[in-house]
Amino acid sequence: MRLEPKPAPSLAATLAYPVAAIAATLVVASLLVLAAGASPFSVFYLVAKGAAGSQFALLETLTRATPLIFTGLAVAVAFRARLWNIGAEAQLYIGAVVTVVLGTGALPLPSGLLIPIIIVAAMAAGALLLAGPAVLKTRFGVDEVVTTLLLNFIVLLFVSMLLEGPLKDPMGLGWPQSSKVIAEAQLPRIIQGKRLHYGFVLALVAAFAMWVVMKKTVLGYEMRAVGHNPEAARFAGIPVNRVLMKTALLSGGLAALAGFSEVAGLKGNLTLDLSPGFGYSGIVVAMLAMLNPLGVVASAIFVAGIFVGADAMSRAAGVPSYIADVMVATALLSMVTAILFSRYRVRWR
Amino acid sequence: ADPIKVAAIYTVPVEQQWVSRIHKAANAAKERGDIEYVYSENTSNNDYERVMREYCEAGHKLIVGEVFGVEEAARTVAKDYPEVAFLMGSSFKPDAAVANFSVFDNYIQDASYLSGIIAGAMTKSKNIGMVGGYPIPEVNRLMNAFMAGVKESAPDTKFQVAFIGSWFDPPKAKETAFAQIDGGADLLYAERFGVSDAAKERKVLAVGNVIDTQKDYPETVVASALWHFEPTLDNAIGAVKAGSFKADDYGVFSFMKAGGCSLAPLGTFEGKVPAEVMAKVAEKEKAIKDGSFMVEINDAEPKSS
Amino acid sequence: MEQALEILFTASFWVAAIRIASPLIFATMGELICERAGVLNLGIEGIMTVGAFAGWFTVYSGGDLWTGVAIAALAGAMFGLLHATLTVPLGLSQHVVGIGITLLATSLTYFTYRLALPEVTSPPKIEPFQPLPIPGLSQIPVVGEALFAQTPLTYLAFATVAVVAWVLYRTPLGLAMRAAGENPSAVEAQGISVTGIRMGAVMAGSALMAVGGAFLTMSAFNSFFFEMINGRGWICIALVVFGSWRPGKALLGAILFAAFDAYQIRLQQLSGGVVPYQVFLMMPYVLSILALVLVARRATYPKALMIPYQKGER
Amino acid sequence: MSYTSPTAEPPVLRLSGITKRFGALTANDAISFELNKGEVVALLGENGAGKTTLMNILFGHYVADEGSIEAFGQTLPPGDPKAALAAGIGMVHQHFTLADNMTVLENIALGTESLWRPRLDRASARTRIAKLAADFGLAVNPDARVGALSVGERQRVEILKALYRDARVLILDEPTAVLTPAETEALFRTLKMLVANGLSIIFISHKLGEVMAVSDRVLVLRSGRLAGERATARTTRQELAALMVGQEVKQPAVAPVTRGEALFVMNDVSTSARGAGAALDQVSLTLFAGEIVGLAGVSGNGQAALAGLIAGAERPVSGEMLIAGRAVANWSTRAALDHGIARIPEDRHAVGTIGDMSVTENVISERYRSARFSRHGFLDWKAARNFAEGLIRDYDVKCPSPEARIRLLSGGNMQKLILGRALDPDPAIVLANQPARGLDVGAVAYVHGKLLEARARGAAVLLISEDLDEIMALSDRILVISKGRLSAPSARGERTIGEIGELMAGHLERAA
Ligand SMILES: Nc1ncnc2c1ncn2[C@@H]1O[C@H](COP(=O)(O)OP(=O)(O)OP(=O)(O)O)[C@@H](O)[C@H]1O
Ligand SMILES: Nc1ncnc2c1ncn2[C@@H]1O[C@H](COP(=O)(O)OP(=O)(O)OP(=O)(O)O)[C@@H](O)[C@H]1O
Ligand SMILES: [Mg+2]
Ligand SMILES: [Mg+2]
Repeated sequence: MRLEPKPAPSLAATLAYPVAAIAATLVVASLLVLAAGASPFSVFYLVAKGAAGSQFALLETLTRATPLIFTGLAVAVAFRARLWNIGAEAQLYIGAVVTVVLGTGALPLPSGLLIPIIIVAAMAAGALLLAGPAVLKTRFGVDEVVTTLLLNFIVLLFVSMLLEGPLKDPMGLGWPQSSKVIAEAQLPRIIQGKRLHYGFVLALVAAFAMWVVMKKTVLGYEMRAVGHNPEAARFAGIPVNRVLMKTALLSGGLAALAGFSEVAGLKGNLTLDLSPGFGYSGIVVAMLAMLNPLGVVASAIFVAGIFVGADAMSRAAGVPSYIADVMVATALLSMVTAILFSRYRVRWR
Repeated sequence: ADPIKVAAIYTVPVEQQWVSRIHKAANAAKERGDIEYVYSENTSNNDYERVMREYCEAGHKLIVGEVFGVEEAARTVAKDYPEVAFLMGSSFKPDAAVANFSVFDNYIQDASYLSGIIAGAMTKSKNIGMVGGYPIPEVNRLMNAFMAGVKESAPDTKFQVAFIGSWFDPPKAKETAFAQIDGGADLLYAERFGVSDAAKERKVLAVGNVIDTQKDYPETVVASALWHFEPTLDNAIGAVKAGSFKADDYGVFSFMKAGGCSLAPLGTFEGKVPAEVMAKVAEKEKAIKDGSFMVEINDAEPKSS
Repeated sequence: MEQALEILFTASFWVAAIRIASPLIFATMGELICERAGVLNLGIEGIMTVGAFAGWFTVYSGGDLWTGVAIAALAGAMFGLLHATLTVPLGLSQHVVGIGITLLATSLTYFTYRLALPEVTSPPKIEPFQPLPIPGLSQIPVVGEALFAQTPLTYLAFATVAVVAWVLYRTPLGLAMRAAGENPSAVEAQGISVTGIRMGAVMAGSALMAVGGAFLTMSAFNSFFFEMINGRGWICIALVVFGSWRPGKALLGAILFAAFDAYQIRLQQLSGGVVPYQVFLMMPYVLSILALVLVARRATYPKALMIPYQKGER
Repeated sequence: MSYTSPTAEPPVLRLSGITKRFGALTANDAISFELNKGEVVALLGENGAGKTTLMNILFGHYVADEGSIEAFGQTLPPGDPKAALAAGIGMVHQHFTLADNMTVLENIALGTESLWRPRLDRASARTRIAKLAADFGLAVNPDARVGALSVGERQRVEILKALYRDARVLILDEPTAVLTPAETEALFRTLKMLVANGLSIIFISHKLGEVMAVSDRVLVLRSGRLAGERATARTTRQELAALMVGQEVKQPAVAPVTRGEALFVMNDVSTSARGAGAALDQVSLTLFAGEIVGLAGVSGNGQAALAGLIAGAERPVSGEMLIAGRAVANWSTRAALDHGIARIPEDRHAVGTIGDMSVTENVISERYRSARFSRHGFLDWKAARNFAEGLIRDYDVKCPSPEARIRLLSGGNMQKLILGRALDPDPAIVLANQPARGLDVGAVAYVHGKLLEARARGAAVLLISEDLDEIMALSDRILVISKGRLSAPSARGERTIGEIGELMAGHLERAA
């Protein structure tokens, strides 16, 4: 069996495959619902309703997509230069830590000043966190997949230590959580009383900015060159290590923004369960978008929508809520396969 | 009357000890026909608010859960749905401004204290190991009460305290317990799954917590401090039925006085605990129940000694 | 201070280290096989979860222990097949598929568990593997107790390392697997199907990962809990790198990591609560990174790792 | 000896109507031919004519869209290298298919035993390899790591791989492109022995001299079609060249140029040892304007170090380098470019281009930061595209579009682009490392013409090549490198090929 690129995929084919992927996901979900003894017939309707059937549902989907856009961008940027950053989770938490350190009253500044300061500081912290593995990679040849993966554990334990130590909320009655950030450090909600906050707008801006960086700038060009062939890039005079370093800083910074946005926009404080694996999902989001920054927005919303919709469906249909993650995983795997088939044809000989 | 529609939202699977007690009480109420019961487990705090709203929208009248970490968001939801009653595990106090939002917690320090008295009498090495998940108030409180109880019968007991940084890693809890046994402990305080197994394998004793595991470890578990969520839940259900639900602290329904906690039957250890110790336990229990003795509520992280 | 050192000379410490290492050894060997053939398998965490559940549930439903191990391996191999189908002939991103498999395997396991056991409040237990001291050998002080008084699954773990090493370095199959990870076109040019070799390696590797998971529910413990794999799979990925993709070194790495873990648990008891417990929990991870820095320069990774192979690609 | 005349037996191979398309491109167009026992057939054709494609189909790597192949009377199943191997077809690929981190023995034994045998029989493999090596003059150490071998040795391993499997037909895809003259000689001796043993050989080369020397018959491919077939004894180089390109190829004339000032000077420069090749040992070298300096030598004697040094990829550990009279500081690839050094690297796939990026992106890779292509950190894609289109036009590059991935271009066209990229800014110094390797006669003439143009313009050119004909034809001065040291220079025509060969073999002092 082998794959052959299709000369010019038709629009119909380009659309048909993703639709088939979603259909496949629904079939799997229906089977599971059936296995759970519930009626599978309304699965599609319930998922769609839960993900986008009301203003509430739609806003929830976008709210959940917000951190995924940031971590997805972080991964997309890093993977472009073949810097395998599996540590967006850790960078997210560090961004959140900085947000509560600066945002809980240490800097009594107006919003217009405080929020930019926190953003810069959070990004710097996330950047530094990934700079470590980047230096180990460029100077000592240590595999960054492993170091970034291990840092996830270390940082989570570190955050736990902070939350039971210096960052512990004195008003939290002993629960390991930080104090709430002051009003000036909070991102306002886009619609009063709803959860969607301006972090989402920030994420869109970041996505657009990254698109510009990747497509239009010298740095984006260098990153792609280094990613595709570091040896040739070095020979052409591209400062490979410096580019990897810049990539690491950018990627770490973007992932940290996810932590900032979750704390300042949604939660208000930091707890140990701030992220249900947004860092890891970022990899999925980025790859689904084929590392295209604008595609990241779409794929983050897609992934979030499937989760939110499926989660709501599980309650409406009365089946175990674990089905939501099953559907996200199935949707992901069938979607990447569908994208492949929309661009390649399988030849059996 | 029609059964009340109750929905529970748990941040962990229903096997987790703490949540399992709530789940059990809810199922009991369902069996009685008092309520219709649905639940979502393993809901991350990130999704908690959304799930609350979904249940409210779906017409549930009483929402039970745990809002540690999402206190403020939960109260916002409550404000948006004044006709729904909320009974939530929380470290905070009720707030009159959110009249439909009541709080509870596992205040079973009374029973833990009594189990400590027995433990102090049963340890020969005067060395007790304690393995916890995370040092959160709900855990610390019981550990501290237990330690106070131990000191009552064996003041010079040494404690080894360890946290494993996870709710669900019995193998790790078990390894930690083994290490404490290696370190001289001959009695373990079983806050996590896995600890009693280590005790059983090494033939030392264990004291249970929240749930009763005597049946599973007949040779090992001497005593257990049990949490009964029924008084808490049934009172809330009653209030909802009567239309009198208001911002209350249901924590007291976990006290021994209210029947919210108890010392488990000694089971196979009946008669193996010295009579004078049991007499002391009975005496303290009486004092607790009549209010003449209060077990201290101490939420600080316990330390090894 | 001397107490801290004394720990290292107690038999129980080494017993614990070997016991903690056992599941890691299985899963590390599994990951090593996959990577040696050129496929990074990030599905490991999920596949271990599947194995932990499948093995335990088999025994819970009345099967015997070894049947449980076999079923776990089979379940792992099935997820390996899915992983391999997507990453090898289709050449999809190994990162995405791996993480997708982890998510799928984990959530599907939880879903199945909940359907199978809807009304439990305390996970049911099985009668797990019991220690099986080897007469004579287990009497040797410290070493004997650590190595020869474990459960049969631990012995199987060590045997697995020997078998993997033998297969990789002494058999034609192992030669083909290593070559598939180094330069797949060399394999193709010698008339062997790269797709076949890689898919086989991923399936076999996934089976081993699943047995590693089953160790936790059938030997280290006796019931299944959600999230009980608790990052052990990710550790194994680090151990493969640490072991420079060699079975012997990876075994050493697993034991070393487990020893760090067993040691930190014991140190924690000595600290008197002065040092935050998280510092101890961090120890194995921090030391792993340091160890990597020391070995990285000399490691030769499989050249074709993570690079999909397409026949007739230019 | 069972040597029989080539036509006495039925053909060992018969290809009938082989057609292969890649998208719109027809790489092979209804090709049919036969190969007889004990015969050497040469396959000639321009870069991209479809030679490798045809051989890949024969070996089962690719599947033909039409046509069929018979080996020894049996039809070969398409797309099955295993069947091709079983039928006795062995192939030495243009890009070697060896696993660098494994030993020679492992590479040879791979796939020769059933995968399910519990033990690889190394001992008997070693004996067999030793015997084959002795029989056919293919000496290699079976326990050496392939990554540590020279190119010539690797090729011997590839041939051994085929012989180990009792190949009756051996396909060699440009086997001499990377060999030194001595290694080429040795290869030809081996081929003679093989033929004498009844093997049939298909031999692909761009070097007409070799084709004339070793083949019995020549097949010429042009644009995927079989353009002609000649018995070697009854044809000429000129006729073959004309068949290949469709017209006669004129070698560029070397016009006299007066030598100018010293542009690049190295005094007693040494480098640190790295990788397989020798390091430089107190090398002094001066490159003058308007002059081509040819550097001859057996590969691995320090050419890589010297090229790396001038290209900026390596730094001197002692000695000094002067460019336009000034000592250089902070030497790097970037610095080399900034000092006006144009580089044509030895390996165009691994180092010269970034395969998965477009032609446009590749041609600006050395100058993307200049004001011409970027402003304030933003790239000017329009300017880049114009530049690429200009190069494609001026250098007569065949490619679908400037946006095509450069990987898809043939070697010759890739080389033209690299040449264009390097020479466009009118560099003062040109480093040309194996610039014509693997190129067809037309492309070779083109590249040589461009180097001579640069010289005429007043550039200093250093030509590193293992092809002595090339060196002798172009160089104003010739140097020989051996074990990291340079010989004294000789002027054009001063030394014979034989003398230079002596020097290359390491007898610097005697000949100097
Ligand atoms: N896998 C492929 N996909 C697309 N095009 C291909 C592929 N393989 C070869 N081609 C194209 O087919 C044509 C013939 O290529 P081939 O490699 O057979 O040429 P060649 O005669 O061997 O050239 P050279 O002398 O440079 O080795 C070229 O235009 C090449 O770009
Ligand atoms: N050929 C070489 N010989 C010796 N050292 C080298 C060589 N190539 C690179 N280095 C060292 O490795 C480092 C990284 O090189 P590279 O040019 O890729 O990085 P960079 O980001 O451009 O760094 P710099 O700003 O120092 O040039 C350089 O600083 C240099 O010290
Ligand atoms: Mg540089
Ligand atoms: Mg070719």
